[in-house]
Amino acid sequence: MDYQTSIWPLAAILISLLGAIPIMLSGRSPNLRESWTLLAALGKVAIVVALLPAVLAGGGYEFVIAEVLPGVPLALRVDAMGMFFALVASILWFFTSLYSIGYMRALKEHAQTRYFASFAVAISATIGVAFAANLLTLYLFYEMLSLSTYPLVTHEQNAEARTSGRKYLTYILGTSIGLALPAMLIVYALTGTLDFKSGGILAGSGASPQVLGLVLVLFLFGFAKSGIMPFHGWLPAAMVAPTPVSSFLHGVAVVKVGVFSILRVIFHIFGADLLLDVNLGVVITSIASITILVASLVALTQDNLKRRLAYSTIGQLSYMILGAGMLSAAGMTGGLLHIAMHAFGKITLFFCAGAIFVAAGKKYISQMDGLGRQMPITYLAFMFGSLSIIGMPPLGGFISKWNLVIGAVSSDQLLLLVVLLVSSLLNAAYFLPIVYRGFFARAADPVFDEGIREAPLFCLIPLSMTACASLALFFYPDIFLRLAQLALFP
Amino acid sequence: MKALALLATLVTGAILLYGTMDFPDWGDPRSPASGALSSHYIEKAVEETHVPNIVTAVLGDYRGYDTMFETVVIYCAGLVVVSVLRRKKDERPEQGS
Amino acid sequence: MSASNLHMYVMIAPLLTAFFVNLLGRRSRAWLAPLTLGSLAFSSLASLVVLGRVVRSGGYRYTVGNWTPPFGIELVVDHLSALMLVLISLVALAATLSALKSAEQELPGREHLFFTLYLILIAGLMGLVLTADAFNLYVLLEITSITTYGLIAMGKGRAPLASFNYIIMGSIGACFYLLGVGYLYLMTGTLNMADIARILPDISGGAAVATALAFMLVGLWVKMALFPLHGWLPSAYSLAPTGAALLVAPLMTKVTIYLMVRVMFSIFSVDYLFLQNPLVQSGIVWAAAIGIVCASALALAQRNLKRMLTYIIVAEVGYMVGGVWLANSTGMTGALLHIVNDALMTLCLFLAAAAIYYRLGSLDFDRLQGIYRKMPVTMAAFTVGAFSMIGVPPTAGFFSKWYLILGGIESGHWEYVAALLFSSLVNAVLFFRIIEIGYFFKSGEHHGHELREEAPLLMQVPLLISAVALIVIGLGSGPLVDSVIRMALPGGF
Amino acid sequence: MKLLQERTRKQKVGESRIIRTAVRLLVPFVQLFGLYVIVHGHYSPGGGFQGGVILGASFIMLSLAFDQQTSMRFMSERANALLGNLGALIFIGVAALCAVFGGLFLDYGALDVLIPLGPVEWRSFGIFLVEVGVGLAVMSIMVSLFWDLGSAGRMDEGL
Amino acid sequence: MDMVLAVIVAKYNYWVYVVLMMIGFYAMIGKRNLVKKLIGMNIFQTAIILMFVSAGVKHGAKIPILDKYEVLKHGVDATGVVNPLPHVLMLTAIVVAVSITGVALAILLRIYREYGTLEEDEILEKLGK
Repeated sequence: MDYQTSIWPLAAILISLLGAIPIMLSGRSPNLRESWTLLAALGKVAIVVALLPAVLAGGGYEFVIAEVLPGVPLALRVDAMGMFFALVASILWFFTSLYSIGYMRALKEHAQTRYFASFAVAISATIGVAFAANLLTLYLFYEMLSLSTYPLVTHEQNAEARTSGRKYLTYILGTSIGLALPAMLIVYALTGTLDFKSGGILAGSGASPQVLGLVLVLFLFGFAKSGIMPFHGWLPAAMVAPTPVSSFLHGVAVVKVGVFSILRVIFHIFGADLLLDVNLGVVITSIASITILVASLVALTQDNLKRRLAYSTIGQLSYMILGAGMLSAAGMTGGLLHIAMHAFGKITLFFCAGAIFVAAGKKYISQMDGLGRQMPITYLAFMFGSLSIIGMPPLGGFISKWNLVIGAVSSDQLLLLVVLLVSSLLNAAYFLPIVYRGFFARAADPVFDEGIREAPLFCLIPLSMTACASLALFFYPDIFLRLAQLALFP
Repeated sequence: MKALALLATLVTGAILLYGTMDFPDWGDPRSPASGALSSHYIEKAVEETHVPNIVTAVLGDYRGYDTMFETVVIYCAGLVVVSVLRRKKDERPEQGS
Repeated sequence: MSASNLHMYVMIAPLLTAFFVNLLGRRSRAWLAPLTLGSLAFSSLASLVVLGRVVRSGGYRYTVGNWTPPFGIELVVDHLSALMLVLISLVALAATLSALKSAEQELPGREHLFFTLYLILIAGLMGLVLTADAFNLYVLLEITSITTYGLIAMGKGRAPLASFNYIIMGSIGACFYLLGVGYLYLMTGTLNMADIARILPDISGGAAVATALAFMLVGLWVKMALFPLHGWLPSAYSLAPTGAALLVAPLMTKVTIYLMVRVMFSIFSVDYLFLQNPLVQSGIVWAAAIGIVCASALALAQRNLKRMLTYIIVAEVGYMVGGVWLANSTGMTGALLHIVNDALMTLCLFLAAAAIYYRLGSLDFDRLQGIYRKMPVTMAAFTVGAFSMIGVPPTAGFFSKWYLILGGIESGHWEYVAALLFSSLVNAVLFFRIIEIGYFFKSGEHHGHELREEAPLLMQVPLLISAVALIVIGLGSGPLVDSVIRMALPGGF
Repeated sequence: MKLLQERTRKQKVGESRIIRTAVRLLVPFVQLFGLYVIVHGHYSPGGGFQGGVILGASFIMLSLAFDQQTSMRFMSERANALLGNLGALIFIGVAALCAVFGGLFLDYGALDVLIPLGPVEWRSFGIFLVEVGVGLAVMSIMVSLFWDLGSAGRMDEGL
Repeated sequence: MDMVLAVIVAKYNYWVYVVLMMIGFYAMIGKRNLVKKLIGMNIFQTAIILMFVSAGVKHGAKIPILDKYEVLKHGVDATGVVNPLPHVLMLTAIVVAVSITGVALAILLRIYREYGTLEEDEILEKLGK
């Protein structure tokens, strides 16, 4: 396929990066500041959408920023896979900015300027990861994301935030420097390039299966943002952040960046065929399956809603890795699709959690009995989200899970099929009770819960829209499906 | 501590002595040290600089660059001594050499 | 003809200015700034011109006093030394801007002496990178040392003691180097590096030559504070006056590493150094790796910003020595590139430290709480420097580290690779500890109103420039390597 | 001389009368000899360093036999500092001049354009110039070293 | 045995300087008194100076100060004149040694002014409390 050179990929990254500057400067007047944020968000969506047609037509764009290392420039490339992720991220960023405006104002958070500025930087880094043309560029934006989210995670600046921020950096930086960087260097030493190309670059290099396995494992654990066990501990800890951060960064951007990086490595550094030859898929699937089951079980025991969502996220992320690890067409498609589906579903859930916290000031599931009657819209959205995650029709989650199941069957790995089904049951087990108690259970002390109304509109609109989106994705998954196809089988 | 120092000293000395084994005997006119370079100085210095004292010629001209920095070194020494030692509560204005 | 004197003017400008600084600065300190800054600015421009000419039309050799070498002293202006000239003059210029303020604060009445020594030190460093004569190198080494002794001893409190230890260690190093030169002279009868290299292959007497090499290397290692011999550095650098540390910390060790490269490859051959006794080569890489680990571990124990930075410097020395001794071109490229990057990183961090010290009067960790709110600009630049030290792309530090690790992988020295990764992680811990301290507050002033108290502009400007330079050089490292560093690789690579 | 005589008569400062008298008589000759050693370095052992040290020694003798103030009467500190800078400046100035006048650095022959003596003569003369510079510098540094160390930086009576 | 003795006798100048070097070096790193360290440094430098100068010696040669006109007329036999280069180098080295000694003495005076002693141990214990 042919890529035409264009500045637009860079623009898509810079718009929010440069947007951070006016945001910082106009810290005095909140309205101006938030309008900057929304402007940047809209602009980003516009640019990404503008880039879409060419990609759907099988083409793409690329742009070289600088020649930094022999054979490895800092370069951007818009291919189907990157576009897939960029689309999800940019659309959801728009909703999130709407939402965070409502949330932050309702709670009168401090240092909102710093909050929005770092948020803008973070989303630039996310798009950068999506559009990275080679591993080095991806690593650059990956680190940029880790560092720019630190102020968000530690937003509260109290003792708890300090400890969890420490944990966050230890996991993320430690793995990326200690594991991913050497893996990258070994790949470079073997092949002399880090360029992403379909079919992989390691195929030609006569590296022994042992070395390949080592590199693979280093990468899997190195991109710890994917919350793969045993390097998942940062995700629950990072839940101290304000809810919009958790919803977007730890429901979509950060964690999906980790998964995306791993998928990039599997598809475009190793290549499915190579992995099939040396039969390393089983490494991936086994690690992923363990993560799925354990995470789902742990999620059952969590009473803090956000923590439960966090563990559910850990489990869902491994679905995607699992799908990629199946190395069968349907499986890989499902894994890729699940990025989008889970994103829409999970962000809805987080939004709802935030809305409940804003409206009722409640964090713990055990307190939420009967809350659904006071805030029906929120709870409806919550139900949609959870159903999508569980993978029930008529919601988006069904499509990806369906593909995963097909993949498992077609590559007759029935064990994985079992894993999928069991975990789906577990998902249902830890989501549905919340909805049920919300609508039907009797509140502990009705008097206390009097006067709880829906959250402010700024919160309500985004969460209902994302809920509808995950509903719509069941009926019109075409764009994402097409992109996934293009990404995997050009 | 002292033992360590002694050990280090002995090792250093031993290595140095080991190195001297290849050296020319003392006062040997054919030693490489008095080879092309020095003989060129001895033979040519006078006609090239009109200075009969070869040491002065070499010091001032052939290796004048060294000598220049040598002067700077001693200049620095004086400066350092003043800057380190001179009392601030001296009623006379600060003066360096 | 006179055009080819340009590199001499680069070095002579600060040297000549020094005397006028001493004479006029004594009358009124109004003279200091224009004289120092003027001369250094001239040097910077001239050195850039020299570098440009070298890149365009190759390096050249220069005979002082118009005596054909080996009878006269020879200077060499090749890619490497031209690059070092530019580095020294620019770093010195940036450091001086900030030092003017801190010297005014810390050394009232002794400023003219301070800046005289300062300029002579700069000139000495420039002379060091230019010379191609073994003995001249010793003399210049002593100039830089003696000025450094003085600058350090001008500090408060225990500074004289630290300076005296430095004198003893430094003299040992210089004497060892001189012994090595003497042995080479006794064997070859000449002092010109190229001439020695020409004679060495066809003389008998491996023992004396090996001894000479050993003593020269050990001497330089003492000077550059390679790990087991580093004892003098931390206290000397952290107790020196801020202005002195600004100049000495970024440049001294790097220039000494340059000297090691110069001595190794223009006197001895790659074949003699690496191939004839690979055991020594890998042994030195091991030593460097161990040094990196130990120095990083020691840095963890420090509770004062400046002391911590000094231990990081010791670790970085291990990086570069190891990179040179990896004996492959990738590692060598990394080492040379890291000389430049590390000088800039250290400069950036020390400038930030100077700015903080100027306001707080202390660099102990517990004093740094809420510093981000107090001096945001300074800390932003500090953060960039810290990322570069950790090795976060696209800062400069990442790319030199990339080459070094890659060289380690290529030559199969996994211990060195592991050490580098380890120290990167340790650096991350070190700097994020500080960032955390500065970012959070004491419980009392949690939502307290911001009390901005930035450092004076004269200290902020060089700081910001150096921070930006780190990113620019990081993004431009490709061209830099291609056009300068690759050319600067010594023969045999 | 006058000053030394009346200082000699005063019993207060310095060593015994014999020493003071001896030094008083000796100093001029020592200085003369120092100058000789500097300028005659071309033809006999000697040169800038040796001569400079001898010159410095004369002043050191003064401050040993009498006291530091006495020697500082003969050469004020300011003058001493000036001489030190001057000496170093002479050397580096000459060296730089060579470069300025189209030659290489320290290439005394290039100075032929100033006074045509012929390059070789100029080399000899250039050496002489720098030796003088060295002499001045060394003398002043030696003196100031002794003053500062001897009085621990107080610049009073000294030892 | 005779061999060894012959070697030693032929090269005794080097043995002398090595012994001196060892004395100085030990004083520099072994002694706890700062002044002794300094003296050790001077001994070390003296040893090096001896080594260089002894390298310039030629048996039965005269000093390198010639008769200008005689030389200009009909040259000079290099073997008849001692090697001037080591003397030049050592002149430089001596000056450097002197300078460093001066600096070190000044700093020692400062230290003495601060702590009232030059024994490393006592200084350290003063710092301790």
